[in-house]
Amino acid sequence: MSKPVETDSFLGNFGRTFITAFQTVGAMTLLQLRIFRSLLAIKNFDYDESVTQLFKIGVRSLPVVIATAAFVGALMVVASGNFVRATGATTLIGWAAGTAVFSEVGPILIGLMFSGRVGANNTAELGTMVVTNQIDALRVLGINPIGYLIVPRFMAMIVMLFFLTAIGDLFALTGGAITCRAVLGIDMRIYWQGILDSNLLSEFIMGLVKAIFFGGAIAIVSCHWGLQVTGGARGVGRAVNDSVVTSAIAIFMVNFFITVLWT
Amino acid sequence: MIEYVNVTKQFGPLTVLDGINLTIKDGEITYVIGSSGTGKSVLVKHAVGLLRPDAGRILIDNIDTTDFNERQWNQIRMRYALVFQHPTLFDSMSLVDNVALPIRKHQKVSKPAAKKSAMEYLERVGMTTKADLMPSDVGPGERKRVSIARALTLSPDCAILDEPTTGLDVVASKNIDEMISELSKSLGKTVIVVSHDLRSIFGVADRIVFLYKGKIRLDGSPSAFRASDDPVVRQFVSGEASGPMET
Amino acid sequence: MLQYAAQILDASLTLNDSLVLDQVFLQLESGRIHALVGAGGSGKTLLLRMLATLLQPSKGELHLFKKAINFRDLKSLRQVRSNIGVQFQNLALFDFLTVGQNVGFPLEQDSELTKDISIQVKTALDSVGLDGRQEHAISALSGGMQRRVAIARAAVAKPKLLLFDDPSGGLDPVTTSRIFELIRTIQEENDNTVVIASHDIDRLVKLCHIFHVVDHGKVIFSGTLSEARQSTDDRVKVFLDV
Amino acid sequence: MADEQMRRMEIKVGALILFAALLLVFAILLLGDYSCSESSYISVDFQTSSDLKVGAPVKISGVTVGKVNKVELWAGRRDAANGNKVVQVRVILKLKSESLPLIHEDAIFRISTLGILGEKYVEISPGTYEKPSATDGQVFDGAAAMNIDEVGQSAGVIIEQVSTLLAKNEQTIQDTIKGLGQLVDRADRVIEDNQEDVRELVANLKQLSASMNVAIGDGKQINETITSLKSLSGSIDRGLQPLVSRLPEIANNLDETLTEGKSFVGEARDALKKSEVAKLFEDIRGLTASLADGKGTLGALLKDREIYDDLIALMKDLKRHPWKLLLKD
Repeated sequence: MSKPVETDSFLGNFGRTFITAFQTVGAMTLLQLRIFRSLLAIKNFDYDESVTQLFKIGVRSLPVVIATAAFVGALMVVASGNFVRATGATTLIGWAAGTAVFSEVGPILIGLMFSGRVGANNTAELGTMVVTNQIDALRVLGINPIGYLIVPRFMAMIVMLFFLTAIGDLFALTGGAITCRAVLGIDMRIYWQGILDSNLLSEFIMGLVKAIFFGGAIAIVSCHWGLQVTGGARGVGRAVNDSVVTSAIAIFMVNFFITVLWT
Repeated sequence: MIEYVNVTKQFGPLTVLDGINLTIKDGEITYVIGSSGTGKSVLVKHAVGLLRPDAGRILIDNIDTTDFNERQWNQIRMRYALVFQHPTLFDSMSLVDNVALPIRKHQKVSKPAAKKSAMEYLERVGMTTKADLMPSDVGPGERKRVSIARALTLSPDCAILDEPTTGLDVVASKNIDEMISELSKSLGKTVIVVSHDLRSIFGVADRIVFLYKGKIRLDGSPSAFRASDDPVVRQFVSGEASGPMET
Repeated sequence: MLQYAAQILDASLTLNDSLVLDQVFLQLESGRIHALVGAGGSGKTLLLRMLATLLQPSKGELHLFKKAINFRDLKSLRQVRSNIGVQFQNLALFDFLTVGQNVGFPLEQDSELTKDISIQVKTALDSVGLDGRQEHAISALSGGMQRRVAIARAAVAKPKLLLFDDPSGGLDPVTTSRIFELIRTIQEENDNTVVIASHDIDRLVKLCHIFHVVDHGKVIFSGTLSEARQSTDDRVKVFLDV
Repeated sequence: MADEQMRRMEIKVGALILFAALLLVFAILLLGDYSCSESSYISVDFQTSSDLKVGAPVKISGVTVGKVNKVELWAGRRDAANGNKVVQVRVILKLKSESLPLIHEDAIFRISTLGILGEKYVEISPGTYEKPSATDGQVFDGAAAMNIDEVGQSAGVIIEQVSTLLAKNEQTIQDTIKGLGQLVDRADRVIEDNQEDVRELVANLKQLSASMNVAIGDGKQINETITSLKSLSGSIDRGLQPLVSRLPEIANNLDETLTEGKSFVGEARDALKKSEVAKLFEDIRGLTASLADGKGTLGALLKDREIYDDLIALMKDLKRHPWKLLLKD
């Protein structure tokens, strides 16, 4: 065990930050590899745990996703409303709201909401299990904690964020439609027709692909921070904090790369 | 058979195990005793690969485990079941589901069958009436009983019990002691117990290993233990507050 | 006339639809060491938590220091609590504070005691054999040491009522003896009322004055050891091993 | 307890996933516009795709009937299947089958811009109704796009063409201009040669004005004269009208003339030789004579400044553009 070098200088802190970041990224990659290896061994699949996670992660998140999505859609319509009013191009409102909701704002905000609710919860839960030796208890029972605890969460987060984004898209557009009528006074049919005429299939699918990657990123990040908790209640709190922050960064990075690579 | 060869373990500046040489024979009931914080739990955690020695090696059934990976250890753990000092039940599932979990995972049985089997194990520790409660609803002694039942579901060759009677009332302690005897005498299993409970030690143990300051101070039968003229051992046996023992 | 530091009068408690305490009568004579024995899960911990005013009986009354406790009057509740020291079964030490800060914590909460905290903490840690470990983190201590820290924290403010929930759990015989000795010393110095819930009958018998046997949410016996020997109830004899 | 709870969780999870999956399929069908009606394909060859994207709408008179299925870059390759014609960009349109009969053989395909954001789409002018309809797989030629930079571009092309044309035919044009100069010279000379006649005309006019003074007392007669003079000037105007209305035609002819250059000049010379000018002066003389006959009215005629001006302008115009007379018939 090597002792940490005592450097309180600016450069020392700077370097430490980088080393910590590298270490985190490396640990997450290793975790990902272990998850994939466990995924291959199908006997690790635990039905009960998977259903429980799907329920906790998916069904319980539905209300918050719907609420977020509806307001996102409304916001997009209001934001493009000024432009539309200035130019009178009312048919563009459907296009503007649809593109924004499908490809960028929808997946990102739903992903952030999801990370705040599910990712944080997951980190806290795993962290508590670590602190109270429950992970070790699984190991001494000959049960692979990755296969039993992490894989169901990983799968459930990907599957559920995917489907929740699809549902969220619908509610976002509905929220937009209501706002369109109520705030801008534009007939909803113009709005819906605008969406249908704008050929948004590619954007829609891109959003869903993003959701898959966001789900994976949130799962890896939240499980990583959960599993490496040390030092009791405070450690759990710190891990949750790190988990949410890292998830947000991961979401924006993944989003950027997918958007760039898509076109 | 578990062999410790010159095992050393440090936590930071603190040397917990200092060159331990120990062979635990099959079929015996071995008690590992010593004052709190001398590394008894650390010692048994090495036997199932939860901790790896900083130096020295551990041989299980004459196989060197130094380079074992997690999957190989899982095979060992199926035969060497460890029950933790602090009961570590999964708090998201009921007591019976806790016990049924390893049955479901390791035996190809249906869920109801696993549950039924789990109830049998719970009966052995007298917990059938509270089977559907959650771990947080019951006391620590009861949790301990359930976690012992859970470990036994693996039908291990060797049970490693870390302070099984701590926090248990007199009646429950006696039940556990009887269970330990039964495991060894009638089922021929190896049992390793970490304990302070002098009552059970002299009633049950075949062999006593006294750990003091990271080293084995005494290794022998209960009678040899009782007859020892080592002042530290004598103080431990008598349980007197004053004496040379450092805690 | 007997002085009672605490009385639980005909108290019942229902948790999650199950009756966990059933018409309990428990009277604690002042200045004595009381033992609370019984099977695991019989309700000892619940009784201690009720005495610490952390649990409100669903029915019945709790009297502390000759006053009925009104659980809605938070101000007087706080005042009563400052006279109670508790060592919890799971210790409940604050893992974000050092050993010294943990022990000093009750003192800082009470404006009358804030003088010379460090000296009081030092004395308390000295008495449990942990002097010089003020700056250590809780996680750096062994289980037995942590238990002693918890005991020091419970006793540091010299409360009138001291509650110990399984003070020797997980400790070796020598440490256990030392802790029981420690409790005796604390009690003799301050003449406070002490309640110990434990399974270590051998040591309780040596230390305690009055024994209370709890079984299935009821206090089935209260009295001295000699009274217990005359009891006709088998359960009392089993649990007290007499 | 646990099994019942499990069952309920399974149901809820299943319901959520099923709902989301249905929604997904529905959304993909709707957004992807996979209509149930059958589709036909026709190809249109353009000089440039104008950044037309796959999936862009295809409209007939503004109504969407399909979308762009593929944009293939041929870059001048020859299409063996269609008479070896050179293709730059081939755009394949996916149309609803029922819209195929609306497109006729002379339909015009044009890449246009939709809205201010500049989204490109294909606009089809369906063509003449009587002509046969398009068939599946037919290849059409697309018209040039109608956007601003392209218009600018083609204007540039035209200017370039004109200047090359001018450069090429410089000699011809110079000859034409020279010929025109000669023509004017010649007309001057004709007038000079007939100075006698002109002087006589002027003398007659003087006489006319003198006799007008005599006639001034007789008001009634003057009125009559004015009336008849007005009708006279009207008929003169009418006579000029066809000439004026044919001016564009004349200009066109001039264009032709410019290209034909020399032959025109030749014709002009021939026309002069036919002594049309002499005939003109004969006419004038006749007019003067008849004016002299109705002498009492002439003073009034000359008092009418407007008619006089018109006459002067006419004369001036004729002097400057004598070919107007030449081309009258």
